Order: sequence, then C-alpha cells, then structure tokens
Amino acid sequence: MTTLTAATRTKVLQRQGAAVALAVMVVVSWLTFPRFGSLDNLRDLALQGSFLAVIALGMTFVIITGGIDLSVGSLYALGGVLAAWGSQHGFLTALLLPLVVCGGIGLINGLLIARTNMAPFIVTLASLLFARGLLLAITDEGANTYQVVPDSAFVELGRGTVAGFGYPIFIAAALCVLGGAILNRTGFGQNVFATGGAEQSAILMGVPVARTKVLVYTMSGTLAGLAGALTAAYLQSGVTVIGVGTELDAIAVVVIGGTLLTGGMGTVLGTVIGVGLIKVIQNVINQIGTLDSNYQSVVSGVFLLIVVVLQRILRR
Amino acid sequence: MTLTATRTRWLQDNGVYVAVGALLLFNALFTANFMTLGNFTTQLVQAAPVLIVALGMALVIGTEGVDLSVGAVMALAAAIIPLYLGAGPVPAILMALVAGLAAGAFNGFLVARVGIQPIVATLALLVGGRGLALVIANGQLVPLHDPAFLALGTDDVLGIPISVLIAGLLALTIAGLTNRTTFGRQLVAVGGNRRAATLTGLPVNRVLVGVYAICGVLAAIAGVLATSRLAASDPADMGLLMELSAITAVVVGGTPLTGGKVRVLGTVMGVVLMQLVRATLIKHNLPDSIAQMIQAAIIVAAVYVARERR
Amino acid sequence: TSRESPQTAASGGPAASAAQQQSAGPGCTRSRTGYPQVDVKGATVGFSQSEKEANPFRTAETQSIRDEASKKGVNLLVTNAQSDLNKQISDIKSLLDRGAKLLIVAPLNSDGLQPAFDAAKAKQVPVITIDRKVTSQPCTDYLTFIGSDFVEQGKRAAQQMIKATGGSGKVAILLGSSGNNVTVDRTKGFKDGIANSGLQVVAEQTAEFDRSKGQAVMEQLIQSNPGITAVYAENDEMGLGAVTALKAAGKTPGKDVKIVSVDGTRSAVQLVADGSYTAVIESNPRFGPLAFETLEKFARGDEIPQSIVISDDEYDTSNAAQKLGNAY
Amino acid sequence: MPTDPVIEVAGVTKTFAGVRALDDVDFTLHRGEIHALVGENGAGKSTLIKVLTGIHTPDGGRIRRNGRISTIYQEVNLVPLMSVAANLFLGREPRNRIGLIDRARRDAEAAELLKSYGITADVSSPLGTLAVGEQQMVALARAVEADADVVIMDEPTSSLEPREVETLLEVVHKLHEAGIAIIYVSHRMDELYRICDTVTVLRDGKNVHSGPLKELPRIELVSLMLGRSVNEIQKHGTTAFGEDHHADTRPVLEARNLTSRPRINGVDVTIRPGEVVGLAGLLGSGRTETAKAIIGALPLDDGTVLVAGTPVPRNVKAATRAGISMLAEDRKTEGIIPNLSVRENIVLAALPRLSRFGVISRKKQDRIVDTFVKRLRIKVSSPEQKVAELSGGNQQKVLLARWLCTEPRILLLDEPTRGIDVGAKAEVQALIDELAREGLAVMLISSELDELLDGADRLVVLRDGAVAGELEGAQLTREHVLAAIAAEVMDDADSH
Ligand SMILES: Nc1ncnc2c1ncn2[C@@H]1O[C@H](COP(=O)(O)OP(=O)(O)OP(=O)(O)O)[C@@H](O)[C@H]1O
Ligand SMILES: Nc1ncnc2c1ncn2[C@@H]1O[C@H](COP(=O)(O)OP(=O)(O)OP(=O)(O)O)[C@@H](O)[C@H]1O
Ligand SMILES: [Mg+2]
Ligand SMILES: [Mg+2]
Repeated sequence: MTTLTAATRTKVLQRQGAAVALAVMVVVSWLTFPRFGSLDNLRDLALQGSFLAVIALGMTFVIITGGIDLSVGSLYALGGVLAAWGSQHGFLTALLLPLVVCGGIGLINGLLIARTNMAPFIVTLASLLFARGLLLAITDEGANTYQVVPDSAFVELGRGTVAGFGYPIFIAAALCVLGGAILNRTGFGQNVFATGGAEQSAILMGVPVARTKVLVYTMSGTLAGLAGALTAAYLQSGVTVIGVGTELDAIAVVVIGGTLLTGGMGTVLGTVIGVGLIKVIQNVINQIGTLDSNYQSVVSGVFLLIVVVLQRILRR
Repeated sequence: MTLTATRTRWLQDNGVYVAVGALLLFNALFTANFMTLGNFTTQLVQAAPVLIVALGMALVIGTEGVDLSVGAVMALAAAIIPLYLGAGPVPAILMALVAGLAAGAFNGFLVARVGIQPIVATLALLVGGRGLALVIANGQLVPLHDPAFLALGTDDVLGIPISVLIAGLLALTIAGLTNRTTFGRQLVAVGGNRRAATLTGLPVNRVLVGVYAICGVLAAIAGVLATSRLAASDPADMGLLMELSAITAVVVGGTPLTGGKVRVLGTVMGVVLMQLVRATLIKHNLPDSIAQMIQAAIIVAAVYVARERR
Repeated sequence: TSRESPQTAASGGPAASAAQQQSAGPGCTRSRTGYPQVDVKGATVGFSQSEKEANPFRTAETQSIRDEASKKGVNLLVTNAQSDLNKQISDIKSLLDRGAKLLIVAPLNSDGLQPAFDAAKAKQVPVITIDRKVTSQPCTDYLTFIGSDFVEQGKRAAQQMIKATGGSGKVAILLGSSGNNVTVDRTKGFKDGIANSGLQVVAEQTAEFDRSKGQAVMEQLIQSNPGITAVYAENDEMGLGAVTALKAAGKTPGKDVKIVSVDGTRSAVQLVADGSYTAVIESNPRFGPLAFETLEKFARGDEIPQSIVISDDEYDTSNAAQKLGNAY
Repeated sequence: MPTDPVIEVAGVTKTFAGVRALDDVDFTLHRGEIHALVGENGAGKSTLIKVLTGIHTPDGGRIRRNGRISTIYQEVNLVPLMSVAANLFLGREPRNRIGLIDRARRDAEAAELLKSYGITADVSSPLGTLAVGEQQMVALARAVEADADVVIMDEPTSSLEPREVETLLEVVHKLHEAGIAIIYVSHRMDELYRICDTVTVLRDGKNVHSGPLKELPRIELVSLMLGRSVNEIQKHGTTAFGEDHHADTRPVLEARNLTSRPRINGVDVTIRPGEVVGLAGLLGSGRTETAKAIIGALPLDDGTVLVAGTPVPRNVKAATRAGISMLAEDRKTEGIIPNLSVRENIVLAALPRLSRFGVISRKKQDRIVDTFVKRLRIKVSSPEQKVAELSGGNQQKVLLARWLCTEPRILLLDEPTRGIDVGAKAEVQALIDELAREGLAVMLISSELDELLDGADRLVVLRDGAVAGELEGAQLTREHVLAAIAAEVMDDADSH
C-alpha cells in the first residue's frame, strides 16, 4: 500500500507548474518580441501545436496506463502518406484509410502488450520500424510522394480557416475536450487510471485491464494516423520525411504537462499546456533569430531541463 | 513441473542463444562467403561499440531506469577528441571519458537527487547534448590523422581487433560487477524495489549516480572507438539512434525493462543477434522497407520468447 | 524536433562562376505576378535553411547567402528548420511576419511546403528556392528554382563510372536516406546512365548519407560480394566511408575498386587528387550571388526563367589537383 | 442451517513452479454460512481464494460457483493514486443523465458510506494518503457494497485496531443476517470462534479437515493446522513471550522531540539494551512515523536520535551503520525485493560485511542464509527461490532474517507478526524474547494488545502523534492501555 505525502496539493501544483511556466513564457515573449503577439504568429503557433496535440492526446492515455508508445512518429508519417494516396478516392477514403491502418497497428501494439506481457517500450519500438518500413514499401522506397487532390474537400479540412484559425485547431481542441471528458467522466477513463495506478489491484478489482490497454494503444495509433491525415491535407501531399523523433516530442509534452510516466495520474489539460510550452519555446528561438542552428538544440535541451526540474521542485 | 513448462522456461532463458544459432545456420547455408574469418571479424568490430553502450544501458535498465542520452554522449566524446589530440591520444581519450563521466553523473544526479524520471532526465541531454557537441566542433566533421589514435580502430592483438578486445574485457568486467560485487547486488535491489532498498539502508543515491556515470563513461568509450575507426570526428552523426539500438539489444537479451535483473551475457547475445540481423539483411540486398519490417518482426519474436510469464 | 534526420548533403549547382543553363519555358516577370518592386539593397530578406549547418554543404550554403547579403547591404533574417518540415513552414511564416520582403528557401523536402508558399503569395513576397526543386508551381507558388538537376548528377556519375571501368564490372550503390528525393533522383540518373553498359548493379543499400554507415555497409558488401569492382556513393561522405572499408579489406580504392560520388567536398576531391578515388560530381552550395542577382533582376522587371539549372563541375584524376581550391 | 451450496470445489490442484500450493482440495460453501479458512503460512489459503475468484486457473479439478463473489484480498488491493471515492465506486460509478460519471454524487455517496465504517477521511484525496487500516476499511466497504452472494475476506483484520475490528465484525454480522455467505481467513483464533460456523483447515495444500467450528476445541484446531500433537502444543500459552527482561541502565537509543508535522509532534522514546518497548496507539496515531523517524526515513521538522549518546545523522544508511534496524510495516512495497532470491533478500543489508573490496564472498553468504533459514524455519524449496513466490508469513521471516544478520543493536519492529500463522507467530515472538535477552534493544509496534502486553517491558502510548502516556510493570494491563488510548475516543465523543 503506497502512502503518499500530501498528494492532493501535489496534484494541483503539478498542473499549475506547467501552466505557470507557460504563462511566464508567454508574458516575457510578448514583452520582448513585439512580433510574438501578432495575430498571424499566434494563429501559426496554434496550428503547429494542433497536430502535436492530437498525437500527444493519445500518448497521454497510454502513459496514464503506465505504458509508452514510440510508434506514433512513424504512424504519423504513414497516416499522411495513406491519406494523400486515399484522396484520389474521395474524402472518406482519405480520412478513414489512415485511421483504420494506423488504428490497426495500434491495435496490434495493444494486443501484444496486453496479452503477452511484453514491454510497451519494445513492442512500440518494433512498430516504429515496421510502420516506417511499410511507408517506404508503399511509396516505392520513398520515390513516390502522393499529392492530395487539389481543391478537394479533404484539402479544405487541413487548410480551411475560421477567423484565420485553421480547422485543425478546432479539431484538436474538440478532441482534447472529448478526451478530457472520457478520461475523467467515463468508466473507461477510470479504468485507464486504475490500470496505470496499480495494475495488479486493478485486475483484482475487476477492471478489464487487458481491454483497457488494447483500447488505449488503438486510440493512440488512430490519433497519430489522424494527425498524419490532417497534416497531409494541410501540406497537400503525403510527405515521407516527417515524424522522425515526433514520439519524443509527444512524450516530452505529456510529461511536462504533469502526467506521471509511471502511470496512474495525468490530465489532458496538462498535455495541452505542454504542447503550448514546447511550441512557444520553438517560436521564441525563431524570434531571437540570430541563434546558431547548433545552439538551438542546446537551448531546447536546457529549456526542457528547466521545466522538468522546476516542476519537480514545485511538487515537493 | 511439467515438461512443457520446463521447456518454456528454458526457452525463455535461452531464447536469444537459440535465435543467434538459428541465424548463423541460415547464413551458413544461404549467404555467400559468410563462414569466413574476415566476415566474423567484421561483425564483431561493428558490434563492439554497440555492445559497450548496451552494457551500460543494461545496468541502467537494471535499476528500472533508461538512458536516452548515450548517442549524444558518444557525439560529445567524438567532438572532444580533436580538441586534445594535439597533446597526444591519451589526454584526448581521457578528456572524452571525463566528458562521458560528467554527463552520466549529471543524469544520475537528476534521477537520484532531483527525482526526475529517467526517460525525461536523459531526454534533456539527448536533445541538448548533440547540439553541444556540434557547438564544440563548430558543426564540422574533422578528419583525424594521429596514427596512435587511429591504431585503436584498425590494429589487432593476436588477430583480435583492439575494439573487440576492449568490448570483451568490458563485458567480463560488467558481468563481474553485477554478479560478484556489493555494488552490483545493490544495483539490482534498487531496481527491484527502490523504497525497500532505501529502508534497508542501501546507498541508493550513490548506486544510481554510479550506474549512470558508468553508463556515460561506457558511451564515451564507444564514442572514442567509433571515432578512431571512422578516422574522423563526426559529432553530427556519431551514435545517432544508438539509444534505441542499445535498449533493443538489452531487452532482446532478456533483461526486463521493469528493472531488478541484469543479464550481461544475454546483452552480449542481444547485440550479436541484432548485428547478425542487420548483416543478413544487407548481404541479401533487401530494400530498406522490407529490412525495417523484418527487423521489427525479429525484435518482437525475440522479446516474445524471453518475456516474463505472469 | 529533438532528433535531426541524417544530413542530406542535398546539393546545388556549380560554383557561382560556372556557366548557366537557363531552362526553356515561359519566364516569370514581376508584371505577371503583380508583386510590388522591392529594391534588394536595404531590403529585409529572409533565408530559411532546412538543416543544421553541420555538414560542409549546409555550412557553405548558409555562409554564401550571408556573405552576399552583407555585400548587397541587405538586412538578412535566418532561420533553421532543424530537419522538421512543419518547423520550416512556421519558420517561413515567421520570416514573413517579421517583415521579410524577399525570401530564399532551401527546402527540406520537395513536397509539403505549400502552406508556406501560400503565405508568401498572400503577402506578395517572391520566393526563390535553392538546391532542391519543389513540386509547386513556379512563378505562382514560388519565383524560381536555382540549383542542379540531381538526375543529371546521377547520369554524369554513371558516365564517369563507365569511363573508369571501361563499362563493365559489378557496382554497389550506397543510397542516401530512404524517402528522400535526392536519393531517388541520383539513383534514377545513375541507373539510367549505366543501362546500356556492361555495368551490373549487384547491391544497393542505404547508408543514410552518413560516413560511418557507408563504412559499415561497405564492409558487409565487400565480404558477401568480393567481386565488386565499383562503388557509386550518392554523397561524398558515404564514399569516404567506403574508402576506409575497402582499404581495411585489403583493396585499393581507385584502382581495384572504382569509386564515384556526388558533392565535391574537399576531403573527397583531395582523395581524387591522391589517386585513391575515381571521380566526384560536384554540387556547389554557393547560391548567394546567383540568388541575389536573380532577385535584383526580378525587381528590375526582367524575365526570370522557371528554373536556373547550373552545369555541375566534376573532378576526376585529370583535374582534381588543379581544381582542389574549388572544393568546399 | 446449511442449505444449497454457493461454491463447490472438487479435487482442485494448483502448482506453481515446483510448489504444489493446492493438492486435491475439496471445499463446499453453503448459503448464509460463515466459513473459516485456516492454515499455516503457505498452506494455500490465498491460493484457494484466487482459484475461487478466477484469478488463478487450477491445473485440475472442478469449481462450481452459484452466485456473485466479492473479495477483499490479503494485501490491500486498491489504487493508491486514485481518490478514495473513485476506488470505492470503481466499475459502478453513479452516472448523470447523459451517462457521464457524476462526481459530486459519487463523492457524497462515498462519504456517506464510509461514515458507517467509521472513516471520516476526505473522499476526494488519493487513497494512498490514508493509513493502512483505513485503506483496509475502504476495501471492505467496496467489497460489501458490491451486492454479492459471497464475500471472501483474506485476513481482513491483520491491519485493524480493536475498534475497527469491532466495526468489521459488525459488518460481517449484518452480511450474515442478509443471507450472504462468507469465507473468512484469519490467524486470530478469537475472531474465528466469535463469528464462524464452519471451518476448513489447509495444510501443505491439502484439506485436512472440514466441519463445524464450535465443536472443535481450539487446541485441536491448532494441532490440525500445524500437524503436531495436542500435547506438544499445550506447552505454549497465547503468546510465546517469557518473563520480563532485565534491561541495562543506560539507554542505547534516545529519540528526542521527534517532530514531523502534522503526523508526529514531539515524540520522545528511549530504549535500553535488553528491553522491549512497545508502541501502542490507534491507527494513525503515528507509530509507524515514529519508527520511520528513528531510522531516518522521514524528513523531520525537529528532533534528534542518539545511539549510545552519539547523535545519528538523519538518513537510513547512517542509522543502519549506527546499529538501528527497522522491519517495515508493509512488506510488499517496503520490504521484499521481489525479483531477487531468498538468499539475496536475506543478505542484502549485510552485503558490505560479507565482501572484501566490494567483492562478495558466496561462501559466507550461504552460511548465513543457511543459519537463518533453519533458525527461523523459513519454508523455501531452496534459498534460490524467488522471494515473491513465498507466502506472506515466510516473506516476513525473510525480512527478519535480513535484519538479524546485520547484527543490529536496536531493532524496530513494525507489526512483525502481521499475517503470520500461530506457529510462526510463536516462533517470532520467542525470537524477539531471545534477542532482547541477548541484549538487543527492541521497539515493538503491534495492533494486537495481547502481544504488546505480553511482549513489552514498557509501553509508550501514542495519541495524535504525541506521547499520551507510558505504562510499566503493574500498569501493563488491558484496562490501563485502553484507558490511555481511549482518551481519544472520549474526545471524539465529546466533539460530536
Ligand atoms: N505466484 C506464485 N508463484 C509461485 N508460488 C506461489 C505463488 N503464489 C503462492 N505460491 C506458493 O504457494 C503456496 C501457498 O501460498 P498462499 O499464498 O496460498 O499461502 P497462504 O495460506 O495464503 O499463506 P499466508 O497465511 O502466509 O498468507 C506457498 O508455498 C507459496 O510460496
Ligand atoms: N494524512 C496522511 N498523509 C500522509 N500519509 C499518511 C496520512 N495518514 C496516514 N498516512 C500513512 O499511513 C501509514 C499509517 O499511519 P500511521 O503511521 O500514522 O499509523 P500507525 O499508528 O503506525 O498505525 P498502523 O501501523 O496500525 O497503520 C503511515 O505510513 C503514514 O505515512
Ligand atoms: Mg495468504
Ligand atoms: Mg503503522
């Protein structure tokens, strides 16, 4: 029986830790860089964040069950390629094909993890390779880049705007609200927490742990596929070179958002804040403008470090 | 105990050896010029740096951690070599190892003292470390010419390439360390149940910092050897994705990611297996797409066999 | 992202001094685009680089743009997409946002930059893409492309190879990164080029434009195919790795095994001069002068061709020693 | 009263890697009966329960279930990070109109429900913040509310206080009246005889006796469990403690003003060599904290710990080196290293002593392990067996062995006999006695009053994290202790 010290306070602070960091970053950037607050810049920030947010939403569920999904970067790229190819056959094919295929790979991840007791890290690492291989196979080793049929409804999905804000922003926002509701207000959500909090206990309490895991990885795969499809619609082509290292970005934002990597605790809101933080940092590096490209990753690393250390200190 | 249960248990413990045997057999039968001394030497030389990194990774995984920064540490080591090579190979290598030690100790500090989860703690160095290496090297690949330094990568002792010899010795050392020393057993205890280890009065923080430091030094050694073999310091590419190769090898070798157990010989075999898989795929000239999918299948199969039964 | 894809020594044209081949097809004038006139001198120009300046090609490319910009008295803004396509789009948008009136873009990929081009179009900012051609529409989506023809580079590598081997033998190809269009084009050009010769491709494996992977893959190939007599490497780095591997296997690169690669880095050209490398097809990264000259022409209202393809130089044993100074 | 069976088990066998945990077991549970399931540690009780509930699949035999089963497992099996209310209602949360979980209603219902079990904790805080006993009550409430035909309780009282035990027994009584059948596992004889109708005795995985309990004399029950003759057993009393110990004069351990707000507040404890000091108090009174504070595992706001007059730095390592050892209360998360073998678990704390220049001597290890496996009669197939495969009681002995082989001067025992069978319990108690005689200073925390009264030479009574009194000699009676503890109960009553 684990005993916690003042865990309630912890939970609140943890959530606020990232939010406070984000607020500070935004205010400082706004004051330092006049262009930061321009509507164009904010629109672009939100749009760029929306693709990552969709992927990270699935990752949040996975991590709360105590797992991890390394395959999302590859599935993201694969989803884009499939969507672009599918766009020749109409809107529905373009949208559904990536969801079905990437969701299917996620389902296989989930089945392997839930039924065979293999570590999520290694199973999804294998599907990272597999999905990349599949992507190369259907693009003739990358020689073929499928273009999205121009001026189709599918392009509109990625490029359309409301008040200048792209559709993907609204889609991501809707999904996050839905995800939050599922996590906190449904039986499935409770099962997700229980599975990650204490798997053995959850089994003894009658939680369908295996089913929960399968669902969570399927969801993560599907969402990565969806993010790929949205990206393809936005870029108007099924670019093969995207998604490398995206899994690490997704994990980073989830953790920055206060979700415990060991499982059992986490929030969708935190993840959204994490996405915001990473994108703002990237944006600020651009605003500085003169930073040598080699220094940029040093700065990103240091920022990541500062945020996690701060959060850890706040949590005490 | 039933016979099948015994057999499953045996396969679980020895699956990786069976897989290596099967792959050797396949190659002996179907791959041209495979059964030559030169070919085996090549495989061992290529596997040596991965093995050295994987040994450190196995220790870290034994403590229920993971070190994503090993590739970046290799890059750091590579970037440092040319800075000090003017003073001779020994100072250059020492400085590289010191950098590895510092990086590892820093990771250990974050994990043990600050209490950050290992994946995130080492992710920071994965992101920033290679950038730092590039900053040090000014983004340039530097060809190296010091013959004594290059000998590390090309020479052999009694027919055994130096890098293979070093990797072998390190494997023996790490095996002795984990199984025969107080430190090794404390490490496994920390990985098995950290709270209990703390309440038992084990020096948990010291063990953790030590383990990450060892992992950092080993990654730096691997970086030095790989640099010497390449005859160039290439921080942009050195050790790229090494963390995933090393973790894969460790897990395929039967060390569970849940900690509390370290299999050194299994790790060696895991590295050999993945090396043979790569060699087989290249030698049979399979396209990259198929090669990646086959690798995925082999990883899953190997880990499936070695998995812990509930 | 946190991890850069391996360097793509994607390449460009020849030295700025080299002769230009202007492609046929209708040109592009400012009046056709309806864009305002922007004097290059004193203008704010944005340059979006695709990858870290961590290889000779990228370093030289960025440096060339910077040098020329300061020569022309331009206020230059530079971003680096760190091999992340989405970041390159935001980079370009942020350059526009920060007031760039002219853009030079080194695209990370041939496809996928449409949103960035659309943003530039909306602000009536002309975009010159360098070193890699994109699949969008010239003159509407972007102004023009300056760089070399990768397929052509592959073909010329094939010609060098045929010349060196007498048109027969077994070739191994060291491919660049999978999914990259530079890889695709240089492979296609080379294979087309050797189609009617007696050269036979016995292995083609990716070494991801990386020297150590080139070395590792070559070590494997030379074991399983001891009869290999030629190696085509799609960039110099992989070729240099192959040289190390071949030497270790007791072969004499340049003699027993011919090596041809694309790029024109100093290390490779030096080896050609030393005789342990067969030939290097150049890809010159010094786009600065040409890019700004084109922008000036556009401002003056001159017609700009759809693409400005530059004839690549090449180094072989006959000229490498003299031309070593041109290498980067 | 026995009517139709709700559970029928015939010829069930279950084998774990080399251990036959259940061997051809027949077992029948009738509607409405309270059935005691007893046996030594490792006899197979928990395994039988897990087979009944479908957690383990038996290797052979037949099981017929005739109704819904709800179980409280031996180790508290709840999710510490989730809120109390979420744990209570996991799987059957109240919903609002559109089918989403109604959190406000859930929390309100949870608070209401727990009040009837005497728990007033904040139901929206994580379960892990509750004391172990409170967690056990939550598990109980959860199981009882599940609308089952059968409720299985595997050692439900092992971490409960007398007051809570009463609450629990009341609940059992109510269930019984509602016609629900109960399987009750406990090592506490008093409880069994108070509430159970029938009994099944397991020994080495076999059912050695099934029948009515009341007709079975206590001594015979014990003899069935242990497989020893009645005469042999009659020599022992309720506990195995001997006379009082003669303590040295100068205290070896002095803990002064231990404060870690809000859990403990200025606790003073001194122990002399050869003395057993008991810590008494209600759940949450701060006994575990006091022990943890002494060993340096709890960050302190104030206070010092002196061993033989020298202050000890505030960390476990230093405390261990100074000769303090603590047997933790929760062996699953704070004691055993599950992956390691019995041998490695035993020698863990003593490793530095068993090695030269950091290299461990296997021979010395084997000798020590052998000694302690024999002395504590740890039931293992081999010292190389994984400790996770041992029954709870045997795990506890392994942990005791771990501490004893460091040759400590001060031993802090937090619930050392929890979940240990009568036989082993007597052995452990005798051992504590013996250790004290050998000059060890022992601090004994126990929820069993008898154990404290018989075992301790002096009792420190804690209340709300502060010392409420010290009892010695003639004061060591049930009444005095209860009076000291009960002050809180009075206070509670006043404030209501
Ligand atoms: N998962 C397991 N793997 C291997 N052996 C096991 C496992 N679970 C139980 N055993 C073994 O089965 C036997 C019966 O254990 P069980 O837990 O049923 O005992 P118990 O009667 O509940 O004891 P206690 O009173 O100590 O709780 C023991 O010898 C134990 O070591
Ligand atoms: N409010 C709380 N916050 C944090 N931890 C708590 C809290 N209440 C109880 N605990 C934990 O619960 C455990 C038991 O509490 P405590 O030590 O006060 O009880 P105790 O007197 O030792 O009783 P017992 O040993 O019978 O459980 C301790 O480990 C303590 O850390
Ligand atoms: Mg039990
Ligand atoms: Mg306690």
